[in-house]
Amino acid sequence: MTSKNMKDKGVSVVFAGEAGQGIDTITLLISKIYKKCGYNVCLTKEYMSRIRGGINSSEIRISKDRVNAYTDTIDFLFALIPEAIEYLKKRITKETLIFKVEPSERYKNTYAAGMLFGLTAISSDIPEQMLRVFLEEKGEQVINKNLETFKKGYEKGRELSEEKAVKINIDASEEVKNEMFMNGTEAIALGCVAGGCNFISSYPMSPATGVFIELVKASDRFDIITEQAEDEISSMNMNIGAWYAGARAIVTTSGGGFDLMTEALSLAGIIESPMVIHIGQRPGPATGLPTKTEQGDLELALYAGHGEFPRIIYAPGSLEECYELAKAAFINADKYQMPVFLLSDQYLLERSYNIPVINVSEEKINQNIIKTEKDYKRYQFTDNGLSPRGIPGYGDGLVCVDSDEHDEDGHLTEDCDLRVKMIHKRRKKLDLALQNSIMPEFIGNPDYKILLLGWGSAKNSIIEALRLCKRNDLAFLHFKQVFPLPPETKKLLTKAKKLVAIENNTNGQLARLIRTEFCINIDKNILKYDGLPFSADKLAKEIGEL
Amino acid sequence: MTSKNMKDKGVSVVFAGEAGQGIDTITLLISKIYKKCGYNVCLTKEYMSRIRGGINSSEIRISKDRVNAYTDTIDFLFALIPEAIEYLKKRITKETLIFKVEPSERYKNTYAAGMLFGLTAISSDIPEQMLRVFLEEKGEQVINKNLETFKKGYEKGRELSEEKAVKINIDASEEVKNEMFMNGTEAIALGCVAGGCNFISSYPMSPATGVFIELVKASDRFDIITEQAEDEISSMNMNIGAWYAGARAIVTTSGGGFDLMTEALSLAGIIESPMVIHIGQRPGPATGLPTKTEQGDLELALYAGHGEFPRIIYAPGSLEECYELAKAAFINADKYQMPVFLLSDQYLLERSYNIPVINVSEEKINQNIIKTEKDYKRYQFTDNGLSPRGIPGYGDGLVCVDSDEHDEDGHLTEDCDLRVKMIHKRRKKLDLALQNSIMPEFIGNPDYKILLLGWGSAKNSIIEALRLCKRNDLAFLHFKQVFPLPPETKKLLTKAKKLVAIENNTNGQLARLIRTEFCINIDKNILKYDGLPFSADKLAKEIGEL
Amino acid sequence: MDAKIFDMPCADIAWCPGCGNFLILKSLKDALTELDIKPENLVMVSGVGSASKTPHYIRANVFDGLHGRILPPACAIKAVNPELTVVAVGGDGDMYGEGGNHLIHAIRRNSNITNIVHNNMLYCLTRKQASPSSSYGLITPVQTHGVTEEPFNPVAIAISAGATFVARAFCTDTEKTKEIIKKAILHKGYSLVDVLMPCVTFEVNSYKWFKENSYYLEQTDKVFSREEAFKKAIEIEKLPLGIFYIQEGKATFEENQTAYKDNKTPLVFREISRGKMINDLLHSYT
Amino acid sequence: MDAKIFDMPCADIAWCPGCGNFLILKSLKDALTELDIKPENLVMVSGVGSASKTPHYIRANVFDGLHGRILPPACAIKAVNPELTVVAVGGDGDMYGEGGNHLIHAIRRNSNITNIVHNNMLYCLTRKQASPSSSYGLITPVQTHGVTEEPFNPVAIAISAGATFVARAFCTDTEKTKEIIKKAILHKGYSLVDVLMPCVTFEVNSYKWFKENSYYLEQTDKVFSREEAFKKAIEIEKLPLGIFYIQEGKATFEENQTAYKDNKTPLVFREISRGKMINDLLHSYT
Ligand SMILES: Cc1ncc(C[n+]2csc(CCOP(=O)(O)OP(=O)(O)O)c2C)c(N)n1
Ligand SMILES: Cc1ncc(C[n+]2csc(CCOP(=O)(O)OP(=O)(O)O)c2C)c(N)n1
Ligand code: SF4
Ligand code: SF4
Ligand SMILES: [Mg+2]
Ligand SMILES: [Mg+2]
Repeated sequence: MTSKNMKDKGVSVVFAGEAGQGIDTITLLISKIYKKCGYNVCLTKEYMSRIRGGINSSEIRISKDRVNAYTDTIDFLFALIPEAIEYLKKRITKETLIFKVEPSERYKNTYAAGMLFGLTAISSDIPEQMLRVFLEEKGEQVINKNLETFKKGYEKGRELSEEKAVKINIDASEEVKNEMFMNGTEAIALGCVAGGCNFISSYPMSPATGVFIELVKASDRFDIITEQAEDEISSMNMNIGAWYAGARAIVTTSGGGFDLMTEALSLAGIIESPMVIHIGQRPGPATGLPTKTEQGDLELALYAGHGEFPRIIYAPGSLEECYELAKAAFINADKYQMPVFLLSDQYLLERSYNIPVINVSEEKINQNIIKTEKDYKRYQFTDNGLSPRGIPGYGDGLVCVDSDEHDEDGHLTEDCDLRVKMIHKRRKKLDLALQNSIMPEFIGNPDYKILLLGWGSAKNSIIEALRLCKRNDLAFLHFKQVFPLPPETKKLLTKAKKLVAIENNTNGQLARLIRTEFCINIDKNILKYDGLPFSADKLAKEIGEL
Repeated sequence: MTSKNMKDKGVSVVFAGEAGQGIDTITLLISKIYKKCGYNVCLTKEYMSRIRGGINSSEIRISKDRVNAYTDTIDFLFALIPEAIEYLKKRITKETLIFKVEPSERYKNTYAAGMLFGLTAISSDIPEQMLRVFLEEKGEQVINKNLETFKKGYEKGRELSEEKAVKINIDASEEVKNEMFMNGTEAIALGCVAGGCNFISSYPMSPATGVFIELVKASDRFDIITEQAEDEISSMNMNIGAWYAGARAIVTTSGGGFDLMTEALSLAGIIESPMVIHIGQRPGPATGLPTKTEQGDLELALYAGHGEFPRIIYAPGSLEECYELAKAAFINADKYQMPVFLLSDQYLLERSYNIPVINVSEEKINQNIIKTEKDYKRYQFTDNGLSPRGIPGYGDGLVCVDSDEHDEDGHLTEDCDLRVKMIHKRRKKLDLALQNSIMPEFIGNPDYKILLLGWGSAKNSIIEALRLCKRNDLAFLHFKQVFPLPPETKKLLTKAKKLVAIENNTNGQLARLIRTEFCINIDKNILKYDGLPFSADKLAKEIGEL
Repeated sequence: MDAKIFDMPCADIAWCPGCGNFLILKSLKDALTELDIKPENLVMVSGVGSASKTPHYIRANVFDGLHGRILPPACAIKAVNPELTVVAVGGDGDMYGEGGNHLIHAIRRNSNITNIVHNNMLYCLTRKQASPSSSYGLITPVQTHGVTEEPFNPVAIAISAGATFVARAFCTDTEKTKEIIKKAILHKGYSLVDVLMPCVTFEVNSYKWFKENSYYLEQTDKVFSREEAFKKAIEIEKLPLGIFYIQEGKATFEENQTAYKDNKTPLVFREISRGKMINDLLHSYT
Repeated sequence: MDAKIFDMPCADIAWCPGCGNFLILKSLKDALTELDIKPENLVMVSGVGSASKTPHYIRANVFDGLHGRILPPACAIKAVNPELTVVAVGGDGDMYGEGGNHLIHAIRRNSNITNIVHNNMLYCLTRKQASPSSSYGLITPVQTHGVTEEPFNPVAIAISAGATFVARAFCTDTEKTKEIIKKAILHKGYSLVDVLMPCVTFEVNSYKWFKENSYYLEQTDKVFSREEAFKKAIEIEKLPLGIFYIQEGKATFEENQTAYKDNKTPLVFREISRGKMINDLLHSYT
């Protein structure tokens, strides 16, 4: 790493230390400060499943251009404990500057932050001011102690900058200063609110609890009923009950918690209940690696729940998509009266970066609920399979739903012909949803030879890798709606000489789905399943060699 | 229907009436009597989810040749209630002889049985004797009343035979007299016992409870621990605990109950626990049609449980396969240290017919359990992925298993490299299992143009249909091991001009799996999803028109 | 109000002739009639089992969900629209077996719903297996040597879990059962009415047996304390019938929701128009 | 026996410095040592949570399963090999939230296992949410206005469900806790030891708070009746500590299995050689 290099492309800074040393807090604050100063920032964290001890690391990328993915490269490493260096050895190169934060320092994290700002020659005004605001509630003494530590660090940073001849001169931008800085969790929660979510019953589970917490935060302002249920089974059944009564509910969980909801998913299927399910994937099976990342539950979402019934699966890859697809999940669950999934993972949920402000026009949420007439039939047969949805207590009709196969009234039946009709009715809704699909995003040269395929969280890593590898024969197709797969996609796939699926799992689940749906073979899978996300730089090498 | 017809091919007799009228009891008894008299018999039942009332019907096929599938054709219908005729209207033809059992009769079922034996000109000795044995515990009065009724029915049957010129003269066979007569439930339970099952914890659910009941029956003689758990979650976790401690356990349930077990399935996956799971499929989603039949949960079994881990899925199609595959499930779960599924359904479980006696040679069950040494490591890395399995309290070692990703010792780890190694270890076991696959069965002309594909319970209906349609360009491939799909199969598939999958579900799940695994398209699906099984005669027409 | 208003003349009732379920259905309909509840404002929630078919035989809104999962949707429905009367009915398998965890936690939540359990001490729809409340020694095809596990005592458990209304009724006494159900519906908070009933088909407990082995608690003005109620609850020589415990005034689940702190309009009838507020929220991330 | 026999010197313990879990671990190891239990004959069963990591810090056989699903495998292990000592440990979330149904039904089953609950009245591993046993008013990122649900009272629930051994301990009193655990292990049947512990990191209940708000039951020779025990159990002003209830002599789950009626050899050590018997069985279908 030379200072020259950094000047235009930015730096990657890693803080590593034990849980409890405040790495989370400080890296978030640092990131916000850089953003406020006009730099593009991307913060990716990686940590262990414990409250104290162990080793965690957070990467802050600071750049002139947009940055929104993880890279392996470390330019500056701040090691808050000595073990951190060994722990990160694979990512450390000769170019990496390592700063060991003296064990004598009380506020190690603040000290390191000071060093960084000193090194990167950012005037200490904004950092100090934001630090002060951030610590406001902690009292004058803590603030002063921290500011003091910060200044010491800052001085040290300036010194080092001289000593190591670090000259960083990344351009700042006025525009960035006023952009939003958030993580996937926040973006999804905002999308839920925008989609009219007003009910959440969930059970804590990493990495999905955040969405619950964000919705609880929003609950006072947006009239959201919130309940931490006794278990996942209860939460899913509550949410379905809530939709039945006219609310718009979501459950947020991870694969293991979702397993317990699959029976109720099947219930939503047969009673044609709208439902929104957020699965924050993590490496399984079972408890697996609870705080790490993986895209291992696509097939689970596709086939969970016994019996056959339609569903929609969205997999956002960027903050904008987190917001848009969470919103779409509510709208389409309501519209098609079926469960809609949001598949995310730790990488997507806990990575923060800046994006242009999303503006919402004043709009009323259109609920597809009718006032019922006396002779209302919940499952009235119609041409497109959709029956007008009533709710109890609104109109003169009765709203009956039943987990058994049922007649148009919603009462149980064992009539074989009616059974077949009801299956067709439910299936038609999927045809309808398919006609209104959210298309995959095409990125790259339209005259591609090799088409990279990806879904969900891997998006930004793949896009950056594509940019870095600078090959003209490559393009990338990113699936946001993973199911049903839009049939238009087929053309794009058959046009390629070579199809390469890039997935953060073992089996290549998107590749398998494409075979299942289109009978098109995927030539190569680039898979990663060590609990860490794709890094743009490493991936660039891999696709460079295709 | 003319008597001439019946002479060589046998008759199909249906008893229909309310739950509570003893149709089950009498049709079973009748079937056993005919078998004892040397006739091939197949008994298929269909009923509603209620204890009294409604309409149920049971078909008894009596034949010179082997019969083991359901047909739509009804030669004789005994209607114990008038509504039964309307209910069965689609199966009634001009040829059907309908007998309405007078409402005045107290033991309608016995009366009808008498009629049948009279009609078919079976000497009343054996029936009366077996009726007497059957009613033994009910006391002399009940026996006499029943025998009286039986005789009245018998006379009536003789009369009718004259009146309607019914002349039945099916050949009996000495061989058949000593064959076994049982249903799929019993055959599976026997296979479990033969596979060394000595633990079952389950929760009642149609149509799978029968296997539980049969194992309870066997428990006193075979030292089987039995427990009706509070719910399916508990039962699955108990069974896994039982395997850990050295027992051989099974859970028996249906799709909805299995949903609740999927988290624990994932646990079995990561701790590499053997486990046997019997899913008696039924039409879903949710409660669906609880007493009807469907093959709708193949994809569920394939992908249930979060995260990625190996499994084996068997789907027996005949009584012999019920026995053999249940036994194989225990042997291979133990051998490969992974969950093994048995997929059945109401059609397979509750249909009885005669088969030649299965003989078992005196053999000890080989348990793959080692006595541990002091330095025992449950997950020791080996070439083929299998680590010797120890159990607590047997040897000097400690046996540690963990739902988190773990090291060789079985203690939790968050090491990314170890994670990858453990994934590879688990995957290797599937390669091993694949090498020892149970091959699909090929039936028909080796110079086929059209290849029919089926799995599980549809087998016998398809085989009979193949025979009935008399086309020489057709053959049938029956999958017993549905996953992993033996790669050798590919050749058979590519050889065909046309592939036709025949499945008792909506989506053609085997067809989808073949696309996923082999990227081979299935040209046509013959699907049935009204809750009833494929009937050989109707299916014969359909495949005749291919 | 006419009791017929809740009748479903076309329903093909799946229960056996003479089954206690019919009596409970009658008591429930009578109670609803006397309380002047409108079918359109009534939601009957149930699971799977013979008992759980009850909602199909009452003119009402119906949420017939999964076996054992009765209470979570019931609580949610009430929270989304507190103006609805929510009655959750199920069998002893539903409520005490598969649904045991929800029972305890719904009690803790104290939603204003009424929970009626048709307790035949048996799984009947699956053709006779023991339920958690089966008596010691009951022989079934699965419990061939008789039940050995401690019978589940719903009254005692509900009292320990903090239920605010706990009663036991006996189906044959339709008048008394009706009165108990009325009180349960009127009670603000979660109420449990465990209704003993025989199964005539599988011959588990007869009407006579119950008659001889139960007695009514004297319902004086004084209500029992939790300890006294517990003491009564664990009597098993003769089963006490009536209301064991009432705690008035405890806040319900709905009331505890911020959404209802200053605004009593049912959530479902509030307009969801969020554009402006969301814009503000989004901008707070800059 | 040397207490060190249960030590795991290499284990990287994930608990925070000063956490009550360390004290419970100590009491448990001491109890096991004094009872002269061999690590090879001990199976530690747990779920997921900070408390559930305990088995990794004791030299023993370990079955660390799913969150909340501790008791079903524990019961099974004991049934398959009754010669093992089976200790099931979990957090309050494990045992009273996710696992609530298994708790009640494991109690009814009465397997001869010991169940220790590290009750920090909190979900700690998932970073501070309320658990069923959290106190009214506890504020967390999910319960931003404080807990409103009735705290789960494990002692009262266990007594109502028919537990044969019910105790509450306080982690700081390691000597007393050790004694309680010893009695629990020696008890024939299911035993519950709910151990109160503070969470120093999230600052939920301090050592001091517990000290001031608890007292030890007088353990005279006389044991409490179920009613008396219940009465003690619902005291909340000051939490009683010690053994609330013991019922001796009740048959265990294992004992009730026919497999153990005439043959005490653990199931797992019996040879499974069935050829002849299966042949007979198969022929019974002819
Ligand atoms: C998850 C699940 N497990 C099992 C079943 C099968 N099942 C249906 S009803 C029932 C028991 C019903 O017993 P109870 O609730 O007491 O009602 P009853 O029929 O006795 O009135 C069971 C086990 C099911 N439908 N769903
Ligand atoms: C099915 C499932 N749901 C949720 C989780 C996430 N989870 C892990 S530990 C835990 C709570 C732990 O609380 P407790 O049992 O009290 O243990 P503590 O960490 O407080 O010691 C939860 C909810 C999980 N692992 N599995
Ligand atoms: S089996 Fe028993 S409880 Fe069930 S409906 Fe019939 S009589 Fe009633
Ligand atoms: S968070 Fe609290 S309970 Fe959890 S390990 Fe740390 S101190 Fe112990
Ligand atoms: Mg019942
Ligand atoms: Mg806890």
